[in-house]
Amino acid sequence: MYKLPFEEINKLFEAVSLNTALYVPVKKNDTVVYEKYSENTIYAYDELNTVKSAKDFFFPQVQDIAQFKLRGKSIEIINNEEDYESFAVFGVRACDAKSFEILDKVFLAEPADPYYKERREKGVIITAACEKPDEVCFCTAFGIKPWEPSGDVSVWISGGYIYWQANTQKGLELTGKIKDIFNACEENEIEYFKAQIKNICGKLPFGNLDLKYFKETDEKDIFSSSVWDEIYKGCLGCGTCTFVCPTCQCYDIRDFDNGKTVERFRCWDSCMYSDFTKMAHGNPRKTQKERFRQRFMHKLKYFPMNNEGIYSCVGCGRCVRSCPQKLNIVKVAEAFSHD
Amino acid sequence: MTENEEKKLCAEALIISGVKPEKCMKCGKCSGACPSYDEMEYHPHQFVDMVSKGQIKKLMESASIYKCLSCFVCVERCPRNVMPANIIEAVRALQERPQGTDRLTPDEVKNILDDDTPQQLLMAAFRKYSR
Amino acid sequence: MQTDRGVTAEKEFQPKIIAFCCNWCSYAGADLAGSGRLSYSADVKIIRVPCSCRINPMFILRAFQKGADGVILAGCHPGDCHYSTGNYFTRRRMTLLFSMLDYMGIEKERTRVEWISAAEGAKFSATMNEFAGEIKKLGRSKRLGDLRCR
Amino acid sequence: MQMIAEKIKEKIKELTENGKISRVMGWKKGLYGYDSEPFVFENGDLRDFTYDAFSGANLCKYMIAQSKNDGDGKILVLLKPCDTWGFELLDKEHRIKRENIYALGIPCGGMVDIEKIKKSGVKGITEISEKEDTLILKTMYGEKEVNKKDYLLDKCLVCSSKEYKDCDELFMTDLCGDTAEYDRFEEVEKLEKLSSSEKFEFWRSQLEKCIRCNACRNVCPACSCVKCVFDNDNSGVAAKANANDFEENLFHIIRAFHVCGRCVDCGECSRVCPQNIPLHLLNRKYIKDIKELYGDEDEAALLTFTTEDKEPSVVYERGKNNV
Amino acid sequence: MQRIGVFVCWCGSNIAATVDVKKVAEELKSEPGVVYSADYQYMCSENGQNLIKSAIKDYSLTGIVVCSCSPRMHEATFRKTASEAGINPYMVEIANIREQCSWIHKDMATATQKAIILGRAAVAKVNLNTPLTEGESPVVKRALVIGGGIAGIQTALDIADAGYKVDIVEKKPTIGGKMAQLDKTFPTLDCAACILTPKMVEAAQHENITLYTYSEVEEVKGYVGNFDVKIRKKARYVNENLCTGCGECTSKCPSRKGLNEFNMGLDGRGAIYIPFAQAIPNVPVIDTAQCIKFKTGKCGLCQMNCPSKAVDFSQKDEFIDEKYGAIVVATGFDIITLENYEEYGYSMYKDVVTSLEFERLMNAAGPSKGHLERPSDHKQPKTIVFVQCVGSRDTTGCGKEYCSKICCMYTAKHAMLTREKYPDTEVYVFYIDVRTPGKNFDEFYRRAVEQYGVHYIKGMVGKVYDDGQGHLMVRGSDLLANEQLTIKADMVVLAAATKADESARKLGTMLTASMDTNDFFTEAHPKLRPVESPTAGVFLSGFCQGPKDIPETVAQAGAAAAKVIGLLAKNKLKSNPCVARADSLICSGCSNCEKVCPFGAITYAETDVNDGTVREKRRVAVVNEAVCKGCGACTVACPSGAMDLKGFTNKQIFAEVDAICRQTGE
Repeated sequence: MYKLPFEEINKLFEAVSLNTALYVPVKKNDTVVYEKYSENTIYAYDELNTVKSAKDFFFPQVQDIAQFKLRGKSIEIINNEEDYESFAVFGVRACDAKSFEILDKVFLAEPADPYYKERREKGVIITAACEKPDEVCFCTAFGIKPWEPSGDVSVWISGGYIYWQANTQKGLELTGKIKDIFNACEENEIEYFKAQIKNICGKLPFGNLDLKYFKETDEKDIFSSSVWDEIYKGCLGCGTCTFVCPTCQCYDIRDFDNGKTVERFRCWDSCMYSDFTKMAHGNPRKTQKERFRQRFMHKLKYFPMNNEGIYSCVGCGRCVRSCPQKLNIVKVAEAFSHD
Repeated sequence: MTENEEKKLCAEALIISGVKPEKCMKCGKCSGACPSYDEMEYHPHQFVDMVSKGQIKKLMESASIYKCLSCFVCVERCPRNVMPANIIEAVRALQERPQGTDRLTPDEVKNILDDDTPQQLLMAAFRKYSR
Repeated sequence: MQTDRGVTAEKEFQPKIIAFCCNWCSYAGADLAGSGRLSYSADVKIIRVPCSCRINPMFILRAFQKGADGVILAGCHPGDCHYSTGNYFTRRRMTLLFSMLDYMGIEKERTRVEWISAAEGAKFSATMNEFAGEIKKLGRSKRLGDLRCR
Repeated sequence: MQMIAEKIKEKIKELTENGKISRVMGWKKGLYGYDSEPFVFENGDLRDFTYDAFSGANLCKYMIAQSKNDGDGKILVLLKPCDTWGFELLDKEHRIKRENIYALGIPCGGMVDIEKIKKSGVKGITEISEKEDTLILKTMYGEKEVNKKDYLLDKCLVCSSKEYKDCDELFMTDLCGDTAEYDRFEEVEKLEKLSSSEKFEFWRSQLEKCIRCNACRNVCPACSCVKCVFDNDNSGVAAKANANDFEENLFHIIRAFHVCGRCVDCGECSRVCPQNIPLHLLNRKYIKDIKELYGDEDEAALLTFTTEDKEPSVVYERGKNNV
Repeated sequence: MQRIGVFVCWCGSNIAATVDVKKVAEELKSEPGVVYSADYQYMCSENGQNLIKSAIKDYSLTGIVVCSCSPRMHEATFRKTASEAGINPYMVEIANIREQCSWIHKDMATATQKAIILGRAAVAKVNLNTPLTEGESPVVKRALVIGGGIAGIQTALDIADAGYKVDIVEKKPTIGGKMAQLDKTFPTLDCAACILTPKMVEAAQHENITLYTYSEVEEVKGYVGNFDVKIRKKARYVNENLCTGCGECTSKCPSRKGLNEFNMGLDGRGAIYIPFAQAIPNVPVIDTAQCIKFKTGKCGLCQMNCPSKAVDFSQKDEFIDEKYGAIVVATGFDIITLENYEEYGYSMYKDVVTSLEFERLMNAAGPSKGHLERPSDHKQPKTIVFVQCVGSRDTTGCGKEYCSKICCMYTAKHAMLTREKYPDTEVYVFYIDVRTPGKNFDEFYRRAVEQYGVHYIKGMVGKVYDDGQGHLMVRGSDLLANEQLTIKADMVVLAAATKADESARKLGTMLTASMDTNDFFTEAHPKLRPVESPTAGVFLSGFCQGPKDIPETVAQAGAAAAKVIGLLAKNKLKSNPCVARADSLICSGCSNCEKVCPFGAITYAETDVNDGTVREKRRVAVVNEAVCKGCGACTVACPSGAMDLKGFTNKQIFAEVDAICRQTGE
């Protein structure tokens, strides 16, 4: 474990960015986004989360796949063989760090997704403990410890210092390259902070979100529950929740004719959209209720059913905050817990 | 005056007056309405016609340019917006302005400038005598 | 003229210009320009539409996306529309669309509406030349292009 | 507000008992005190009904789906003044079955933007109570009081009219607050004065944030198409994501154009944008243009004309003083 | 996938001299969908067309692109070719490489490159073409003629003689129009009444003709073959069926203040009057503005004296709804008012008259019973000055820019008639140009000069003023003598400019028939379709299309009738298949398209829709294909893109844009 006075954080960024491209959360134009580090970068350390999650780094909203070159009657296929540079993402919260494990289950299961896989291999995740969780956070309900975030490296920003701890081989390698800038530090120096965060997390209103119903009830019974008939009605069918969600992983594949070639790319899709799952005969999910149900069934029932009980939600609270009409997964879970 | 110089002057007359003689359909209404017709050697329609043909010398030398009353009845009556009076005025200006003897230069102005001379008069003199 | 940059004989910028012409007036005006041998820039390519009111803003944006550097719409003079009122709608739509493009910082000189009748072959050719010249001066359209189409 | 909410509840009960309505579209109390959600109350069950400082959402668009079935009886919809404009538009464009709706105009004194409160540094809000203009915020980190008026939604800051349109009944609407003094075109004017490249930079920096979540579109009472061009694979412009800056521009230009002359300036687009893009500045530009170029007309600007309309070249002339 | 054939035309050297046609054909061969490509000297020739036909058969083509001259020239030709070879005619697209390319570019490389791009765009479009079928609609075998002057009468007679029903709508109480007011007609000097009134009678008695006089068209709906017209029959307060035209009422009417319109207001008439002796119908009409009964409630002398009890003060305007297959516009002309021309003193001096007034003064049935006298003192004028081009060829905005065409001839006629009847009268004519093209026209004018001694003065009048002794002093220029002269005249006759009738503009809007800035109706083609309006089913007869004399008017009237007969002879009409189409699966029923449709072609219907996801009954737009003209205004008003235009679909235009913008030279 190392530490560095917090005011020298740019020294840390500088050092990391000398070794690899570095992305840091910044406030920009009334929103919080990851930005590639440059000397003008101001780390938005008091913002808990970026509006869009960190999944963008591994599963970007738009991903080129291949190009088709048509000439007369012949078609030439050029696969996208982009060379990804190695990179590090700084300030990922515990919830997002956990989300990668969930995405891994989808994208790294055989056959592995080459784009995701390569990015995962090249990316170093530097997580930051949540000094000041917000009321929308409920990560603890999924066993996530915001005082001890996972990731290749974990940092704590507390008491005027930034503490640095490598957790994985990748983390150790990076640490090895930059350790000169750090001061030495005792392993237990941060225990107090951890305890503090843990203590605050106890106050999270939905830190102990009750998911018993979803865990214990048969999926057919949940599916046919009459609760769904009511709770979806405010849903506009926009894709905000899915696009800010760190674990949503659905995508569509589309083509674009640029005049020289046809580019095939994939982009995020949303189960909230009316043409999601549309097939030749039409759409099996005809109403917004069915689409709404699908999203939460997937997160809270189908995914855990197929993945050793792991929920496809990390309690980051983004959907709670972003939904235009204030619907969210917490309300869904709550509605069923009272049932 | 060479033919070319004359043509140049004609072109200038057209610029000064803003008249487009090609619009004229040679109806003669201008001259039909002119109250000063008999006094004039050349008549309004002839001014339009001759200037467009490049014959301005005769017009400049003719007393007609001083006989025109500038009553603008020809302009008023013309069915094609040709404005013969404007062209007469332009010929007159071309004739009058270059008569250099009375021309003022800026250097001379300060000598005649006194509090009683209206500024407008000076401006007018400049315009008139310094083409 | 860019010898100062040390670029020798850089290929002259050839703008791509799309002219949407209504069938009844402007397209006929283009035909008249043609039969009068009134030359205009070869950078202008005409797309025939029945009426200027057929032109959807999406067509214009699509043209810019695919690499056009200028888009000009030509229709019958207001009052002369073959369909009697089509070009009045065009006039409003395009006034508002162009205003929005300008508001978003997209060069307003790249879009234009002209009224060219079937009798105005000379105007057609002069307008196209003038527009092509303007676009050439402006250079490649960057603000409303799609990088994939470069 | 609480008093108003109670009175509305009484009113609803009365209308239900009289058989005038069968359901109610209103707001349901949320989990944190600031997250009331649009909800359909059925069978006279008004549990968790609320009308509070956070009932900013416009409920009119839900009427498209809710009024469809003739057999369901009438639904009561609660509409604030600015909500009624969108409601009227939906009615005018035959998007709702007006006969299946009972529109109740209710008073509004401005709604609060929770994001603004959060941005002022208040974190961990778990409960909110109202005392006149004061909001008492209970948070994980202590208690705090703020003045409601300091945190109004942007749309409420430029509140231009308390006029109710197309309502069946107005209820306690004399309790409406005043309209705002702020000139709603001020921001647009400021942008208009920028140079072309400044304008471009401004909109680039805003639109590059767009995640194409469609919230602005889906909440918009003018965007009521059964199928949006951007969702229709046959339209030639369908897309689910912005592949690049062009597509960001395209979506917003076309959306602004499609609602041009129809936008009622309810401000919902900007309210719902998760990325805080000031989308209303696009629509309001059109409202301003229409006002300046065509004056006040009854018909939507793009659906009518006069033979004396300005030529499109007016755009170049207007822009002459700022290159 | 289409199988497209590309055919590049040389147009002799018109195209081939500047465009490398072989290269164009070669390049386009590799475009998507293209399976055959060829070039030929004259694609439009029979051999060229045969080449296309056999290629269609040999290569099983589904669509063709012809790179040739403007589609406005030969699109129809090649569509027919395609159709004869068994493919849908709308599977043809033309790349205009002549007017848009070879004729305007000199550099071969540039022109060839552009031709290739234009060809690509056409190929891209054809790839998305779908076979279109022309719609069919029935034809109502009845024609409406608007205007009952010589143009309208002649058109109606010709149509009626062919066996079709015709209705004439005339806004005045009688048919006859301007010609009825004329005395003699040039160049033969036969009496206008003698040749017109038989035609009026014939029209009135024709079994196929119905006259609606004192009537106006109120509303026009529908489309070619199926117009629905509402006619307002204004109340004349005399029952046409009962009235025998005895004239008893008119002689008993105590009101004498009304101005006799037929005599150009030169004399008076009663409040109940028959416009002129040979009026058809010979039924009086009550001028309610003059009638004492209508003004005060007392009088009713006409009613009391009517032997057949035909006077009916309670009569109301009637509305007639009728269906027509074709409409002929024959609204004729009027002359401009002269208050803007104070120099001629028309408003100041009674003895300054218009030619039409002069016509009445010369007419035996006129106010002076044919004796030429001055309106002021009824003395016979000894010196008359005619002024031509009063308000014609005037670009100042006071008059009309065009030449009124008929004035030169009628002025010569007036001058000649005056000299013939009153040889002691001096007649002067001020002219700018004498325009007399026409059979026997110039001879006629020369006769006025040579035989009758009319003084023609090349020049224009600048001022007319009173000398204080009852003479009009006319000052004008004599350009040939280079002098200004002043003529002491007793009378001045002004050849006032003609103008389209006032009712034309309103009617043009009703009919959606386009007009020029002078309110003359526009013809569908200035040379090739001179009697048709661009609006299908609407035809033009006479002066309403532009200045014409009587022979020309009658000729055009016959031509218009022939066109109408050609239309009515059909049982079914084929309509342009390139019309709008609403996709009911996408349509939201918002009514935006309806609001911009200039033809009222869009209606709404509650329709069952099922897009595989949603099944519901919904209000959706329906396009009446026979009414839609295919402008496309609706397609842009529709935000969802539910409305598209067949033959010019969004996708097709996108494809053309894409093809043109495509990078070249890879």
